[in-house]
Amino acid sequence: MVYITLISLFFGVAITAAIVYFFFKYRRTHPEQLGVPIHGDMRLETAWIVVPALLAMTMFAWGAVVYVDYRRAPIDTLDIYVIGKQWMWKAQQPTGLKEINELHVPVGRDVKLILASEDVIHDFSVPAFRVKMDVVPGHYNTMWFRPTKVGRYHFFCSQYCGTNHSLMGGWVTVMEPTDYAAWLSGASEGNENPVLAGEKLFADKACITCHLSDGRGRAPSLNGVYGAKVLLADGSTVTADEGYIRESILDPKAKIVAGYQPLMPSFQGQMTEEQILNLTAYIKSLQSQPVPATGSGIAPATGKK
Amino acid sequence: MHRTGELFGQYKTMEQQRETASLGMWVFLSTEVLFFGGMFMTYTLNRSTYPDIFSEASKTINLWLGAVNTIVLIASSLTMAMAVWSSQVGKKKLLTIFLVATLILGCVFLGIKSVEYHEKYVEHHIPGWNYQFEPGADVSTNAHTQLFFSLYFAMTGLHALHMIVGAGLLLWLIRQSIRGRFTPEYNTPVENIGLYWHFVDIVWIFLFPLLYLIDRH
Amino acid sequence: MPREHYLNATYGIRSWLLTTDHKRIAMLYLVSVTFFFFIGGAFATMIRIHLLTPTGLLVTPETYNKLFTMHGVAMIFFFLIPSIPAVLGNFLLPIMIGAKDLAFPKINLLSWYIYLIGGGFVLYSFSTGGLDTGWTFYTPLSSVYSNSAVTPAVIGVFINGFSSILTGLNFIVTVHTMRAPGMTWFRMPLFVWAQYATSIIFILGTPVIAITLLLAGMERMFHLGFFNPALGGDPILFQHLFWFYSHPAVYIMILPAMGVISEIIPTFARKPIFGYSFIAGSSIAIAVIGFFVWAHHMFLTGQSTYSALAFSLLSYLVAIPSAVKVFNWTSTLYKGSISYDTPMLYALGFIGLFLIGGLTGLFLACLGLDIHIHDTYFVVAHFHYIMVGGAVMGYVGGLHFWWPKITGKLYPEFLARVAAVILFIGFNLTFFPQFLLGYLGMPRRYSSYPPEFQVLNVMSTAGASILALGYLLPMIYLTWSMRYGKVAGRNPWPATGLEWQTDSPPPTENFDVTPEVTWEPYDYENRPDLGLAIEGAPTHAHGDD
Amino acid sequence: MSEHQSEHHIVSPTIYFVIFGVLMICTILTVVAAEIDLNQYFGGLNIIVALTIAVFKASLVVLFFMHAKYSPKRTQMVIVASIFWLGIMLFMTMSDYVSRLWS
Repeated sequence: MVYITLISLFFGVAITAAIVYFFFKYRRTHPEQLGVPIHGDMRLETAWIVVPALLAMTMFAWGAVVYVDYRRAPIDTLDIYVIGKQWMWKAQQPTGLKEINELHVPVGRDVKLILASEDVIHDFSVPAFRVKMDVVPGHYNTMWFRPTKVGRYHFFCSQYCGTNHSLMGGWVTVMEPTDYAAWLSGASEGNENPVLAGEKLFADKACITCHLSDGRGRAPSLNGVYGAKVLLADGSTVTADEGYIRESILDPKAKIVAGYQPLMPSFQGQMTEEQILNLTAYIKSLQSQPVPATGSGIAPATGKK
Repeated sequence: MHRTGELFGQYKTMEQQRETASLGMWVFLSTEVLFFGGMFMTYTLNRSTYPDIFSEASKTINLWLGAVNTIVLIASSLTMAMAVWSSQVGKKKLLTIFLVATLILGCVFLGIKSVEYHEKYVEHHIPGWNYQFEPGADVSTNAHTQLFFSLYFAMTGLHALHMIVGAGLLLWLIRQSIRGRFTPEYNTPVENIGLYWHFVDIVWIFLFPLLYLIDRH
Repeated sequence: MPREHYLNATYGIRSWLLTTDHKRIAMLYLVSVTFFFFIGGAFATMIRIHLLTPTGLLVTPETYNKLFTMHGVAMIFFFLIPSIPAVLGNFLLPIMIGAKDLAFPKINLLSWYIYLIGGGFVLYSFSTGGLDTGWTFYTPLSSVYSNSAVTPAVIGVFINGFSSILTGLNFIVTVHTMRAPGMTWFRMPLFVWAQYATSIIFILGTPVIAITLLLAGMERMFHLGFFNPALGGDPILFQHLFWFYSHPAVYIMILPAMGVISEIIPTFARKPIFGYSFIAGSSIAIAVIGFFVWAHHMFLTGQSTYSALAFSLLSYLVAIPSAVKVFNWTSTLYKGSISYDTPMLYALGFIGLFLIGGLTGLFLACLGLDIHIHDTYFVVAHFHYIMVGGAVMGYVGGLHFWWPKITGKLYPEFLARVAAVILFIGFNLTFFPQFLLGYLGMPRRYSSYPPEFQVLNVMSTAGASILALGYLLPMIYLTWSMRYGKVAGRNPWPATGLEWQTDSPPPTENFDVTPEVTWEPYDYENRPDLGLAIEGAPTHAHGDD
Repeated sequence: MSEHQSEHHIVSPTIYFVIFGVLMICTILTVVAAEIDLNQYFGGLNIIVALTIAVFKASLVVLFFMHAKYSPKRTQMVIVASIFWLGIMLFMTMSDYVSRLWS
């Protein structure tokens, strides 16, 4: 940042100074006067193609490092779901605690936000943390940050989303970890636990009739599937992350698990983003359950990476 | 428009006038490439997202009508090329005959196309209008096959629109040709409308495999 | 008996509305783009007044959204894109290469009518409910959720696209086939090179936005799903297609302005331009590389990291040819014979503002920084520096430069210089604070904002009032000068281009006899016909080397 | 440059009919190829074959029916440019979607 500013300032000031200097130094002194005919200089042209190009590459490299780091979240993060809809933000803490236009996070911990939209494109932006990410309907985007200072900071919707775009914001509250824990337990009462809600949905939507946990159902057992590699009918594998689970609920035919028929109906239009999150939370909670020997979609651990 | 193929004021020679018109037509066609290109881009992405659904949906359109239409359109390109040749060598009667043949083939193409559209109408395959892929199809199958048919209608519809414009131009050419306007020295309109007609043919050459022939087996 | 020229050759409304003379069509465009400039300007004024207070002073959020959307649509599609090409380009391009007219005069007139029809649809949209999607028409907001008059606006912009395409087609063909004897490619004025590069973008970019908006419009009208995720489509695809045109469209706006500057600087420094072939080549380079950078508008949409890296790298590459131009213009000043005429003031103002606009572009192209400043006022300030500081300064400067040729009259020089300085100061006061606002995190397109941003917003609005005055002045004195201005003569500056060899205003056929070009561009040294000091005389005040 | 290309090439009808014949054969070929499951040999072979045939057919039309083979250089440049720009759009956009699956 400082680097780019300095280089820009240098060129900005140098060229402006040159223009101003030439402007007065070489002003026309009598009306018939001509300028000195200089047509060009190959060495100069080469220099001012090559030097800016090299400088630009260093800027690019710096920005690239920051960006790649930003796009790749660390492993052990505190995952919070954020849903944007016209014109409010809903956040859901790992315990299921829900907030509207507020977001509480502990200081010094890597926080990953998993962003979903119910309608149009939004953008979750926290200027004080120097982070933002578009919230695109139809798939999840993620962003992460590590708050370093306790306090309250603005967040905004930064992608124009309709009438009350400018009101779609709120506050991030960064708390000491102990305060955060206390806040979570204090405020949690009366809130639905997403795992329990997901478990209920799993039964209500009749998922349970096919996805038997022992692997003998018409659909693969979901025990331990989250985060694992799943073997698909076309021979490829895919990591079962939030995005995969979401897609499998809304468009089950997109990726068929090897050995199974495309029987599952689509739940497109029948579940809100929030319900999908609850189901996902439930499926995540099955991560620690025993995986049946057969009837699981998980790819066998071969020699491949 | 040109009456007798006179030289317009802004040009110095007939040769310059002819070359200018030809270059103008080619530049226009390059615009058309990118115009259709946007649709091909949309098609490419959606097909790569839903390969199986696209294949399934593609199987419901009538391959034989499409194949016959391909042959009809290529034949019309041949007659158009022959028309250009007739004008170049000064065979005025032949020119008219080939132009009429091209027009007839173009109309046959549009006729077959409308039969196809009618089939789609009967099958409830017109997007946004009582759409139903097949009885009992679930939400996502309906949505994604509808994407295919949206593209099918957008692409073939835009192509058909170009055909209709081309047919109009041909009508004008035929009128001028009957009046004996075109000579080996002056046949720019025949050549340029010929270029346009061939371009429309090329678009179809791509549409046919992309829409009708997705993993037919 | 006054001499016959293109303005007085025939009279009556029909002789204008059915004209095929490129100069008259340029005048028709001048009137119509000025009309849209003032519509867009009125919206801008309301926006700035509204933002005086944190809660918004003037209108509801809904109306505010319509204001900035309509400001964008009017300014970009109906003023900036046609301004220099369709007014100055139309007027000058044939004269500069020694032709009697463009290659296809009737198509030229047709493109003006298409522009009017497109403009009509857009005005209809503005007046029946307005448009609140942002000029970017992002789906699914535009195709599903917006309740405003999106459909006519989309149709209007779609239609207007063909006006651009036909203008570009005409220019490309004209440059290829209509040059006068002796007018080789490397004797062409740099303005013509810039128009040629712009036309490449018109031809190969505009059809893509046309089809994209057509698809989005159909999506809205028939509830299709191309870009609607609820129906399986992909909203990011819309952005790809949209920016495939709309990023190069930025070069449509700035390239012609660069061409204008490349004409003005050698004229008022009275020496050949430094690095002619590099300036010409960089125009083409910008037009081509400009097509490889579009997804830098989409770094935070969830696009793949690899793809973001590629687009960032390419975005830095496109900065190089722009830098080359700036270096060459600056070097042209060295040991020149510089006068302080109005067009020169605009040209130098252009370089200064374009420099800031361009350098801040480096910030935005930087992936890591873009995370913070994307979609903030930093972006707003950046592109106004390019489009207003760059393109509009170039356009107004060019109007002054060629005004004597277009009308045959001189404008009041002192007033014009004052106006140029006012514009420069007003512009900086308006938009420089916005860089700071953006860096502090104020998102764009906000009708209300946290109170801590108020001071900078008030400063910006104050600057805008000066800027508005700066635009009214030229409007008034230029109109005044058409009737009362001093007679200009063929070559008042004097400049070297072919357009200065013919009468002011030029005759309908541009030249009485087709000129034959035997000299190199901007070659003051070998042009005794200009009546300036020549060999032997005390030529150069700064000595020879 | 424009002044030098006054020679106007006339293609003989024989060539037109030969090209037409080849186009017909290609059309039949592409239909037949679509009916065979080529994907079992190589993923996506069906579409590769279909598009290769389409590109071949289109090239024949451009080169012979549209006389591009006998046209001035700048006409050929216009053709190449339009294909190149189409390529930019398809390639750069798809590279985003394809590389999303890497990481």
